Amino acid sequence: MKSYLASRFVVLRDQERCIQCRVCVRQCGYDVHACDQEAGDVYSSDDRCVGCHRCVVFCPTQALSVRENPLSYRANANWRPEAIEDVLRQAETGGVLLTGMGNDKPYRIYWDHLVLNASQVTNPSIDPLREPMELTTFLGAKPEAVTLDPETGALGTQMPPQVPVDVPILFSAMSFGSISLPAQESLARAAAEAGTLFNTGEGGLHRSLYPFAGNAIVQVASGRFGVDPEYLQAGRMVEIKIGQGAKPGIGGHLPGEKVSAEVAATRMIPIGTDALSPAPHHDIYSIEDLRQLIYALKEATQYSKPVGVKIAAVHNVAAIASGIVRAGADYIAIDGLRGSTGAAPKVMRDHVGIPIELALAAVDTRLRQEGIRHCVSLIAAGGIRNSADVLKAIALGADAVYIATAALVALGCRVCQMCYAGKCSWGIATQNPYLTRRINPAIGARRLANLLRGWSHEIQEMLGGMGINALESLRGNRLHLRAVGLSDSEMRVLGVRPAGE
Amino acid sequence: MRGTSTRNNPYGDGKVIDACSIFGVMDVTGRPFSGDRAIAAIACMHERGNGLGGGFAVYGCYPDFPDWYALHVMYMEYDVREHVEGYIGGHFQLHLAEPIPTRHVRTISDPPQLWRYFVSTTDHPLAGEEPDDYVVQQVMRINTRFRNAFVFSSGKNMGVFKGVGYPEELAEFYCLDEYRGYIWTAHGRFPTNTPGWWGGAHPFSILDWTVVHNGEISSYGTNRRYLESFGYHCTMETDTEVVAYAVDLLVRRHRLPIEAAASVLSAPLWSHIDRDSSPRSTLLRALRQVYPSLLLNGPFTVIIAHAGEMIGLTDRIRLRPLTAARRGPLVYLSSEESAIRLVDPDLDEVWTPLGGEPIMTRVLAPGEGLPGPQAAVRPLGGGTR
Amino acid sequence: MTRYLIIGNSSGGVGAAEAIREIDRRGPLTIVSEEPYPAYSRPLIARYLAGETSIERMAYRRPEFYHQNDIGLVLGQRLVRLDLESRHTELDDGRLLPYDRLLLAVGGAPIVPPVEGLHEHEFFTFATLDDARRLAARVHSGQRAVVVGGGLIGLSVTEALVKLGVHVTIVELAPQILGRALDAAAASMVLRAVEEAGVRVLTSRTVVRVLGGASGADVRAVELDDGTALPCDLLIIAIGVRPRTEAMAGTAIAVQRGIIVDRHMATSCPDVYACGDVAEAYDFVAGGNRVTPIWPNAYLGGRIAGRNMAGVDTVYSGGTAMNSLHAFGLSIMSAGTVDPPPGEPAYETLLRDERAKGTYRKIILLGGRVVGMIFAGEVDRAGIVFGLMRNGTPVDAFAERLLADDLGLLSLPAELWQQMVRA
Amino acid sequence: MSDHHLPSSELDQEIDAHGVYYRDLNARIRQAVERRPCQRLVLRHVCGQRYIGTGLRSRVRIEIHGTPGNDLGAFMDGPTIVVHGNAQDGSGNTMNSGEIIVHGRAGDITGYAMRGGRIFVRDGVGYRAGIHMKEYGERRPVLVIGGTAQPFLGEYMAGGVVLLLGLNLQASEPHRTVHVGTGMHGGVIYVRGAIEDWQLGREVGRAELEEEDWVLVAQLVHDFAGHFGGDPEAILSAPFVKLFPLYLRPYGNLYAY
Amino acid sequence: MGCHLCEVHCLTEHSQSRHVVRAHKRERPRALARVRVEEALPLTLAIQCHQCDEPMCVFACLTGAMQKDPETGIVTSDSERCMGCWTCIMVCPFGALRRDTARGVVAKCDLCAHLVTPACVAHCPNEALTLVDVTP
Repeated sequence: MKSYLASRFVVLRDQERCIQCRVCVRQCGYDVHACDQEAGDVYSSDDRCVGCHRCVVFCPTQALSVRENPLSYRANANWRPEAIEDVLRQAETGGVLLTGMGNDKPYRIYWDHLVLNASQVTNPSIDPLREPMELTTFLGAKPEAVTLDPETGALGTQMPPQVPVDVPILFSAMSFGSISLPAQESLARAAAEAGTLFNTGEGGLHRSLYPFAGNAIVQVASGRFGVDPEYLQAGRMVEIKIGQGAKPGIGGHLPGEKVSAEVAATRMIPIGTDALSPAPHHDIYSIEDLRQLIYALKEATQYSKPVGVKIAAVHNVAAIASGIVRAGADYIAIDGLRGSTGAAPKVMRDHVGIPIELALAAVDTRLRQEGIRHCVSLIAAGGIRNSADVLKAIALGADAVYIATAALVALGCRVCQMCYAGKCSWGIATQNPYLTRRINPAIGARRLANLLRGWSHEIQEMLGGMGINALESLRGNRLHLRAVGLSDSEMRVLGVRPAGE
Repeated sequence: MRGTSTRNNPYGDGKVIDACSIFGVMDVTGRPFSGDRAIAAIACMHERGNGLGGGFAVYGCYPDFPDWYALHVMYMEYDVREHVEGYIGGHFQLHLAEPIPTRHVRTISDPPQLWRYFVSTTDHPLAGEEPDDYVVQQVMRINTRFRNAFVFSSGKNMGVFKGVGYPEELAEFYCLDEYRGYIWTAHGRFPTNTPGWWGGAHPFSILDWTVVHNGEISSYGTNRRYLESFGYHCTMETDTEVVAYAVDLLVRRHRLPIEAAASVLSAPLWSHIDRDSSPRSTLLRALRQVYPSLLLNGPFTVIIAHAGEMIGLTDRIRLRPLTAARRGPLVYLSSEESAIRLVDPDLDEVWTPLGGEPIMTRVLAPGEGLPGPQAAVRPLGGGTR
Repeated sequence: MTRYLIIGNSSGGVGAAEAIREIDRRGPLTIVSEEPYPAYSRPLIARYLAGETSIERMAYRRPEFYHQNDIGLVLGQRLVRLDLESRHTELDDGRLLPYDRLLLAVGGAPIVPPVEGLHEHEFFTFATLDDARRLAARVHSGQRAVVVGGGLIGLSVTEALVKLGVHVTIVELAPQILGRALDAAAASMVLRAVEEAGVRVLTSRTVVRVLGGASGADVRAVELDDGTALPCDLLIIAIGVRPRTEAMAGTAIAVQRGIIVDRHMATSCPDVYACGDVAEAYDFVAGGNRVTPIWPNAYLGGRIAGRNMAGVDTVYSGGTAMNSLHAFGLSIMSAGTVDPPPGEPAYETLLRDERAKGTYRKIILLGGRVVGMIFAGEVDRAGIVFGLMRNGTPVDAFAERLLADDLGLLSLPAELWQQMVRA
Repeated sequence: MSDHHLPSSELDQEIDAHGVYYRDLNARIRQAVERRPCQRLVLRHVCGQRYIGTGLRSRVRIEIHGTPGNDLGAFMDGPTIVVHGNAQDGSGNTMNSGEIIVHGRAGDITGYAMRGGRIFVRDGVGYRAGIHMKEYGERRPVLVIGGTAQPFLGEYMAGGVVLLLGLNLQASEPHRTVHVGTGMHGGVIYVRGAIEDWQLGREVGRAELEEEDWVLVAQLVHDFAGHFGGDPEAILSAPFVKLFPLYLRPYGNLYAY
Repeated sequence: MGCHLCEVHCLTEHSQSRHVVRAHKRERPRALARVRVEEALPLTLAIQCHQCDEPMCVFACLTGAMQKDPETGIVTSDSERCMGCWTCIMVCPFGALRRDTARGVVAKCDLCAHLVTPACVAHCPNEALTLVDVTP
């Protein structure tokens, strides 16, 4: 059917600079550029461009630029171009609009309305470069109190399993399948280097990554792909994935064409078959079933490692979190409205769930009210873009954060939202072996470790500014946050006072 | 609408979410028996609860006052009892008022004051033609008007005994070993919050309808707004409550047979209705068309009890478990078979009903024989087994 | 200390000297050369003739080579006698040079056929710098030349002469030119290029008589076997070389066509080695000894001889006939058996004949291994095939790919190229 | 392996599970299996204890007398579990290898996401048995049901074999289950007895058994009879139908790109 | 990963101007890249001179133009002495050398001896190319 859609981008090529080296032709996963052998020139098919800049960055003569197509629609506050284009696309296909990455709609980003505190006069700020500054965070349930052995005076409490991370930033679940193996290996290596954890997602743990299993959170999701006793034993923590911020309430679907031999071996399914992750775990239809699975996993791992639960931030997230604590989870990961994904129906991504800031604040508050905050670690996910976001999340009550989009951006991702297409020119969201080779895990790990190191320095600076030298002193310390430009009800949910008050 | 809802739901959740273990046992001859079995069985499913709620409904437990409404009331504050008793005295004929007997249990902390009042409406000037309607109205009024008082049982010759704790602990607390009944239903609760609120435990009841529930009713908002238009106050903001009111509306007020009510709550799929060419499909279609707002969507298993009746019902696609069993005159319903086996190892039969297929057990009419194998009444929707 | 003596100062001798010096920096090392020049690149004599290079630029090694490597160089002296008993060699001037290890790298001599009137007249061979200098002194534009022999040397001298404005006629006894290096098809490509350059080529013809002019030794014409007379001003004989084994006559050194050497380049006599055009060394295609008068083979053979002479046991992997022809604007590489013997079913020929587009590729397989190849046109990766041929790599599984335009290492099985890249 | 009792030896152990908390019971089972050589472990008076055999990697044979609780043999890798009684929900959940033999019925989601091993159930199974079964490499899980199944048998099935024998049905009485194989995109379901198209998921096709199917079915029926008795030939003499996924990618056309 | 940027930068580095645009668009004859990326998708492999320990190209060189520096181990061809016979190409098992037909010489990797890091290595975006010193 004739498409009525105009191209989204315009590719500009400075012919003066173009040396016909065809680097752009080869780098584009979407076949935007092509070479006319006869004429000896390179030309572009703009309609295929997704705006990922791979060609722009790799052009050795800076001959290329990509602009948004300046095509104008008649102004209409209601029928904005996106609405029109979505309708056209569905009229042509009759399908569900698919997209990737996180929500791009202008919902309020609360991070940008929260400001942090700093010491002046009444208490000293701390110089983090020379003074001690502790960021180590222990993930896992904590007992309510410490008891001493009356005989020896030694520790009497049996501590639940604790997992330390050197920085409170973990790599969120991205399965091998949704991302390439070199991309996942980059995450694994960086996690090992930075003393933190990466998450396998629901894709199993590739054989080559077993050396990094000590830094792995192994995920158990509804499809149970790649889950066997060895996998469970290998991971540092086990995560039951209930939901994800980008698509709360629905499952996942790795199309068969992405199930390469390696993906198949890691997921333990035949090559080329669809990997369907149902929306629910079919052994969890209720909260007591969650408890059943949590304890099944604890049994399977002999109570040696934390078992956590990841949920999407939804309306009654606080109550759900409370139930999860009571179901025996050692940590809860909450993924907000802006959480990302490899593929989601656009309508789910853009309209379901609530922002992480509100969800996190609500959960932390609720668990404290119920006196069970100590029973879990909280990991906030979905929309963390920089170290300030990390710190604000911790002040709102998180123990640690998950990052995913930021990590992929560090690997080159331009958030073009086409992950589902499997053609990622940056070699991230693809299984095409020609494209995946673009990520050298050594470089990827270095970029990611650099990012964590940079953020970690900044966090230390900000903490020092607040006169705090241990991260735990900021955890849930909302007095160090003030709101700018928020309504009373938003401030109430966040538990934050207005700036100036 | 104050008081109880915030007590049950101090965080203002859209609804209180909980899930659980449920158990029911009935002697179809109507012969009362002790609660040993129900208590042991529900304790066997300890893992399904978290100690934040438990309770029992006992039918036939007040044989001495079979015609009086037994109002079980909990008082969270000392002062309020005087006012409530004044209200009860002013709106009912009060025959007997006494504290509900309890005993100290270490793990049961800070219980409310628990009283029961045996009342009737006969000849009361305010009661109309329908005493049950009047009682419902008064219970709703007490529960909404008095901030710290709550009527949690209001049927005749039956009682609800519930609170915060594991069910076996509450049985001990309420001295249930001293009661006998011909139906016992029981509940171990796994709520997702801890209001420390006794009224939030199961069973939920109105008159002598009681409901114990496992699961979550995703259609709660729809169901609740529909029921509110019929004068029900969902004071608890829990999904279980709507089941009790929905049954009350359909069976007591709209006089539908319970089979039809089951086909409303757990309506057959349109594809099933469409395939059925019998006249029954016309009825099923009409029920769905008239009562779409009472379709209970989402995972649930409930045991609904009523004078002389015990009904087990699951959602249409059986997302929550229910096992039924029978030995002689005893019929069991349980979340897990092991709980039944614990108290009655040698069963005549054990089965799991299909989704939406109610298991209905009635006290036998005089001279009626014991039910045959799997003598459950089929749902009108023609569920498959 | 071992005393090394190398007779011959071309690629074989230099190769041996370099190999010896990689191992033994101190043993006295002497090179004897019949020619008066330090080692020069013999193949460049055509360029010299054409005026495209100078004697200085033709140096095979930098001038400081002999000094830096502490090599004694004796120029202008021919080996006249060998005394294997006393381990001495005798030169023209009567000098006796002792040795502990001796390398015979004396090369080959141009073959001059018995043609009536030939020796009465001036003719040229084209093997040494002196040959080229002699010819250069006589040549000028507009002359007519007859080149006898359509082989590599014949073509190279022809090309030089053409550049100098000489009208050349090639007379080749065989039905095709370059008969040893190429098959008929590839030869036809060359023929075409040669003819386009204005050269006349007569095949299946031979010169039977040389006709002189009025003044003494000058050539006027040659008469062919069909009776025709070709008028000419210059006559160049370029029909090949033979091993210069005459000094070995009477010694115990085993000689057939050339000096027979084993896989260590050792002759039948202790401590005497041979290499280059004079030797009959291992041919990995033939699987036995053959004379392959090829410059790279000479160097490699010399190198192996040198290593063994210096005491490091090294086996010669063998050489074979191989040529990289670049003449008249054509690039053609060939090696090994380029024309399998007819009626031998054991051979398999892979052919890509696109001569019209300037491409011709032929690979001969025997027992799943490459035994011969011709690449014409795009030849940049022909070395990959030659490498397979030299290593005797089984290529059955991927032989077809070797004919493709995008021939590269990745045309080989992964384990093979990975092994190569890792090494 | 038929369910005969092995001769008693020092490699046999026995645990009375009466009133034992599940965590203690499972710790004792693990201890018995891991610390001491044990070929056969008999559990008596089991009543609702969960996770028996869960995560266990061993070749031990566990015989259960009573009613084991949920998630029996979850994530299990190797053991043989014989239940003398009924099994509850979630038996063989995400099981890797081994065998579960139930001399009775089994509950919902029996064999959920199992990747290998075999489950034999003498009587019926609950909802969603064999859901999301998958196969990989040499591992091809097998679920054999002697009785009938409740709806959604083999939902999301991605691999493996389900054999539904319907032995408790009267002659010519149809199966009552519905939504069989909905979302199925791998594996095969064999049904003995009558089942109509409307009872199947949209993604399911039906076919006659071919020679290789008969070989497999006959083998499984013989194994079934070996466990529970019965005449394999009589069982095999009834009509069978083979259900298979029509599409390997049932939702390939769902999306607009 | 097959971007061929090594070729672009190799050519540039071996050009007169050493300016990427000028080298490709202005200079005639164009410089030649001495590294070549082979493609057998999805595999790609950058092929360049391996600076062999036993360099067949050096052994086979008819003119002595091809020499291996005993100090650096780098094999270079002296374009003054190279006569473009390309025997070296014929004996290189890697196919790593190429004809410079415009100049009549062989073009080969010299590891950018004038630079600390060869241009191909410096510009390889994926660190697929690294300079490894294997000098014993």
